[in-house]
Amino acid sequence: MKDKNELIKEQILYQSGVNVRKCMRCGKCSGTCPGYDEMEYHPHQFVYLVETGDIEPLLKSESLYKCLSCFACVDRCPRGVEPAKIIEAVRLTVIRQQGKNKLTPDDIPAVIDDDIPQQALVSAYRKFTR
Amino acid sequence: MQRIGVFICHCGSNIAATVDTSAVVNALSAEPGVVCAVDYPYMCSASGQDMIKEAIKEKELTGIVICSCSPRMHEATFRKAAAAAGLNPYMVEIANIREQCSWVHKDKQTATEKAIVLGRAAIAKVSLNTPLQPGEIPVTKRALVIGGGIAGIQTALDIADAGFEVDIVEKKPTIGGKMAQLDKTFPTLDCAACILTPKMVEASQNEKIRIYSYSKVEEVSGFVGNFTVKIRKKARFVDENKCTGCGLCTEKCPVKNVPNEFNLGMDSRHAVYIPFAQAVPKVAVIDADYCRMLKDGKCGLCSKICGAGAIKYDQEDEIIENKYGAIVAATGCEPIDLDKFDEFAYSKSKDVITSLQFERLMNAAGPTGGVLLRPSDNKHPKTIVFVQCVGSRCEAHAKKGKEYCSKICCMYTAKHAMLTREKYPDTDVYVFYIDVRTPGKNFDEFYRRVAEEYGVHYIKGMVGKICAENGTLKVQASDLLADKQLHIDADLVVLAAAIEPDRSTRPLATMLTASMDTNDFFTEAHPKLRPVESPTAGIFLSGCCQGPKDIPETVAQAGAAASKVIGLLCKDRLTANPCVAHCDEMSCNGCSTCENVCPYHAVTYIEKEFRMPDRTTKIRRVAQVNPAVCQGCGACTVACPSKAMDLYGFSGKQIYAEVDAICR
Amino acid sequence: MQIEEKKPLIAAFCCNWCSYAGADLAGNNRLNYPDNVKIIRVPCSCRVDPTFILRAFQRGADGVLICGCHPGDCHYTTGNYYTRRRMTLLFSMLEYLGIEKERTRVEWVSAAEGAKFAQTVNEFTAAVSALGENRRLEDLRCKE
Amino acid sequence: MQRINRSELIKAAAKLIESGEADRVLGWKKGEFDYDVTPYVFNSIDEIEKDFVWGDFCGANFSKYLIKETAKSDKKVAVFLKPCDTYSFNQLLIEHRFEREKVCVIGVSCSGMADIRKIKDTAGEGIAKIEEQDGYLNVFTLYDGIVKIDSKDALAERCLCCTKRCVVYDELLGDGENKADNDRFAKVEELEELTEEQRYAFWKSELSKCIRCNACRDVCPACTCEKCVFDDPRSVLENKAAANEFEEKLYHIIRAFHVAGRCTDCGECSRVCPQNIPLHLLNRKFIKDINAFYGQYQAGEKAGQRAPLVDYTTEDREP
Repeated sequence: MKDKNELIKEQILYQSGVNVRKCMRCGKCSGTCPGYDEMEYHPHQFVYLVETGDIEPLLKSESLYKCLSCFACVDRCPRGVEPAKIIEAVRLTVIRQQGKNKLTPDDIPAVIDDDIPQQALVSAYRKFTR
Repeated sequence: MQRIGVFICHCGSNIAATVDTSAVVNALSAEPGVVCAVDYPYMCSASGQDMIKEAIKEKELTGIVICSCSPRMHEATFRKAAAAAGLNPYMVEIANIREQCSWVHKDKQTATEKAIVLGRAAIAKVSLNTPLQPGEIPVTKRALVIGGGIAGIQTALDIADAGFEVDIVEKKPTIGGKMAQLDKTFPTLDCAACILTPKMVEASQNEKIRIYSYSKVEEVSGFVGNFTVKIRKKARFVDENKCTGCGLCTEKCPVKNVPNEFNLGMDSRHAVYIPFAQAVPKVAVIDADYCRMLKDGKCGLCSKICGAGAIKYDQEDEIIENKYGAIVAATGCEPIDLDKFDEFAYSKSKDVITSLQFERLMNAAGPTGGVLLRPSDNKHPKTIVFVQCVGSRCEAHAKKGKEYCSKICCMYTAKHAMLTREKYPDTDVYVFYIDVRTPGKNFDEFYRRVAEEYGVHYIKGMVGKICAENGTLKVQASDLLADKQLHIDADLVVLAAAIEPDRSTRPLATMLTASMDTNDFFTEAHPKLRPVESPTAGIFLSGCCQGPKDIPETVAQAGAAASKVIGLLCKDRLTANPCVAHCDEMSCNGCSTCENVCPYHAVTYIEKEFRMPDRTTKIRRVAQVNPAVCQGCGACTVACPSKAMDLYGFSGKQIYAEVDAICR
Repeated sequence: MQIEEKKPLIAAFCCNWCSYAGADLAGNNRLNYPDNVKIIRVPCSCRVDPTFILRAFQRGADGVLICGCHPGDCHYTTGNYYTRRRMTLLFSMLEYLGIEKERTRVEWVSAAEGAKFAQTVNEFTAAVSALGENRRLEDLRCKE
Repeated sequence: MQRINRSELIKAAAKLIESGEADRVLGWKKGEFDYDVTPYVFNSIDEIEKDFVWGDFCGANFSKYLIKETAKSDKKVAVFLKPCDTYSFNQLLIEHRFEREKVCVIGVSCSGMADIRKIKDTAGEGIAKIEEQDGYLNVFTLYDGIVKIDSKDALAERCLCCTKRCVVYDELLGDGENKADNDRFAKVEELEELTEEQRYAFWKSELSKCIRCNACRDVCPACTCEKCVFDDPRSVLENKAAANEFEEKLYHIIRAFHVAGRCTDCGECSRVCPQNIPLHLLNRKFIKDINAFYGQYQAGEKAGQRAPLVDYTTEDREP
């Protein structure tokens, strides 16, 4: 039997499609991250902790919601690891565990106002509907 | 009809204890074609060999089979013995009844049965053997070195030292290569020019060495020992024999704004120029893209002031054809293009430079006369950030850099950091690294000194982003050990760009028919045991064209390549392994399948006229194997659909005969 | 007719540089393996023509083993890469025709792997023995 | 019913002859029966107008004939190639079997060829005449009168899954593309699903029908060896007639292996086999394996491409 942590790891890897073992621990993702100072866990730590399977602290961390999904780390990672996708998958795991707050297309008109950037909508839709 | 002798060795008790040798004698003497079968305690001993020699003469044997130890052990011994008795040495076959029979089986009866079968297989094979004569190829005693950097110069010097003539082809107007652009060399910090330029002069003055500068290889044909090479000597519009290198023309030329490639575009030169003070040959060259006389026919100033009358506006490219016995590729490397690394602002700010540019900035003959001034405003940089692994160690799919480690960056960055702190102790120097790799003699000691004694900040982490703002470079980076994101206001950023093979390497490899890896480095014949030879016979590798290397390693490899070349050139003739492929022209389709699988490019195609059975003639495309180049792997024999290709020593018929004997 | 169980006959093609040397090393180390395996030396595994294999089966071999240098270590740099493709396709075809795939095998054995050679032969012999005699590819005229 | 008319083909050929570009045309000639069409070299426009045929029985692939035909004269020869034929043509060019400059290729769009065996299965023997009409074949038989067959039901196996297009031509008649959506590997997969014993039994019964007439080899555009190993006394493999099961197997395995990676899946082998052995299933097995193991590969698709068996990657799968 796999323990819960391993199942979560597997799910995160599956959802993100990321191979965390490709990481060579250069830290360029965290070097590039514009939201770094807001985060308790940083992009490279997400990758590392998912690799080691130490996912519990990530699930509890606020950092999940601080990631801007700007994909700068994805763009610059020399090893093609795509840390943002890992963060997104971890976030999704939490959201799934909470159960309810999935977004449906019907919900969108209600939340739209002129100040919401298009990108945020697209990104929210991506985050909440998988 | 073959007359075959079979000789069964006891190898003391090594064979005889498990194999009933007299039973083997009895069984094998009944085989067709066998005229004598004997056993003896030690066939490889002098008396054993004498026995074989006598039997060959007395019984007029046409082939012999030795049932003994592995052919890897004594095949050569028995071939020599056969040759001494007047039998072609390739009429010898060995049945391995020791390593592959008596030593691995315990039951005497079954081991004896197997020994008999192995003997039969060898007899079946030897019956189909044909006498083979090793071919001989004359060797042209001159070598060609392509590339005149430190690798090429050292190789040429070593070859010349052994008394052989050697030509260097260099595409630039001067030899010297990348090393000429360096300031100091790690880990001893001697100045690059001080150790390189004497070698350049030595090369130019050596009677055995001919330098073709501003030239390139245009065409290569032939094979080991017998290459014919066409060299294009580009027009430099200056008579090399007349020019004294006084440099007057380079001062008077009115076209002054040509980016100076030697200083990586950080200053400018004239349209007529000598690349640098110690250039070899020290001869001016006119840049046809900028010269007013060559472009518009107006000016002619250099011609007027040249006292030697060396300027020749009507000079044309010259094609020179030479013959060589060996070719050394020493085409070197260059830093990669940093276009794809926008995050480091390389194309946006003049103050983000490559390490090679930094070498020039530190060099007394460089654009700033050796004073470290940043390119944008010629001010002293107070904070310098070095970024390692720019474009090295990238994942293939990221398509941004190279997968390999460029090997030299850790050390030259440590050197740069040390030199900076030594000359300008008031500068803050940061080095961002992923790993520091220092596996060379005195390398780690050097690096530790830089970190410990020179107070260079080594930070494990990577720079994520650089923005140029009001003359400062905002560097954003991670410090993995402190778990912090750093924001540094730097004055100068130096990128340790990955190195890649020179762009001329791929077309050259095609001409040489030498194989390359996916990164366009030349492949060596064996990664461990033949590191300076290309799989293509007669082609040798020196320096960074085979993989990233520092100077000591390059020089060592250059010497190794030279010794291989000398080993080849000191022979008057090459003896070729006669067990090579050959083509039956009548069945050859000319389909090029064999050419495609041959790792040595030993197969070429010719158009040949054939007389057909109906008395007409027909021109057909047929394969020809060059026995000097073929190594006898047999890949072509299987690839050939019509089985026109066959292998001497391991012919299809021989192997069928062995299979039949074993499965009988 | 012999009543006792017949040992399977196995023809092994070994490349001169790695696998033949590996087999020699098995001998040097006195590693036992069944005597029904007979080795044919070829310069490179890429010299092994599919017809050699079929011929062996025709003449009554029960299994055919091909040994070469490990991919990347070929003495001729690329020979075994071609072998790998050829044999992959040939074996797949034989299986498609209903020939048991356990009768054919390619194994990469280096000159240092005497033990691997012996082990390969042991395993292969056991696998072929389990199948019994080769009938599907045999030319019955070759048998008494 | 072919979507291109005979007259268009004749026009294209006539143009080449009139302009002197080519001095002869390799095409299909009327045979004894409607379904019995023969390859023929036409030397004049008159000849073409008289005897040239184009219809549902023009299955013959002319690529292979070009090897000998181009050698006969320095003048160009014009040839009609259907989409599937162009692949063989390219493959032969890759293998340097003739010079491209000596051929004018007229690419002909094809709507699929009829399989006379399928027609005979329905209409029986004694076929006197076959006429095409509105998507149907009217088969005039000696014993059963006129039998009407839907053209689709008569389509040859190879045409049912043809997705080929004219990959090489100097002039193209029609769009030169076919887009059938049947899976050509369905039968191969079906066989793969069977047990070893069943597969063995299948091939034993099929291959034992072989009479070693060599028709499959002689028609195969990939089998163009100057001297075939099965005819070459030096090759050890030489045998004229298979004496037993093994030799039938050997012949067909080796033949399939020799053309592996070069076979364009033109299906001529099965078309000409007098014993109706589904020989294309051997070739398709290799093609399927090559696609699965080494990436999608269509022999003859591009000039200059390297066949999978003379290529490798360091990461190839193990046997």
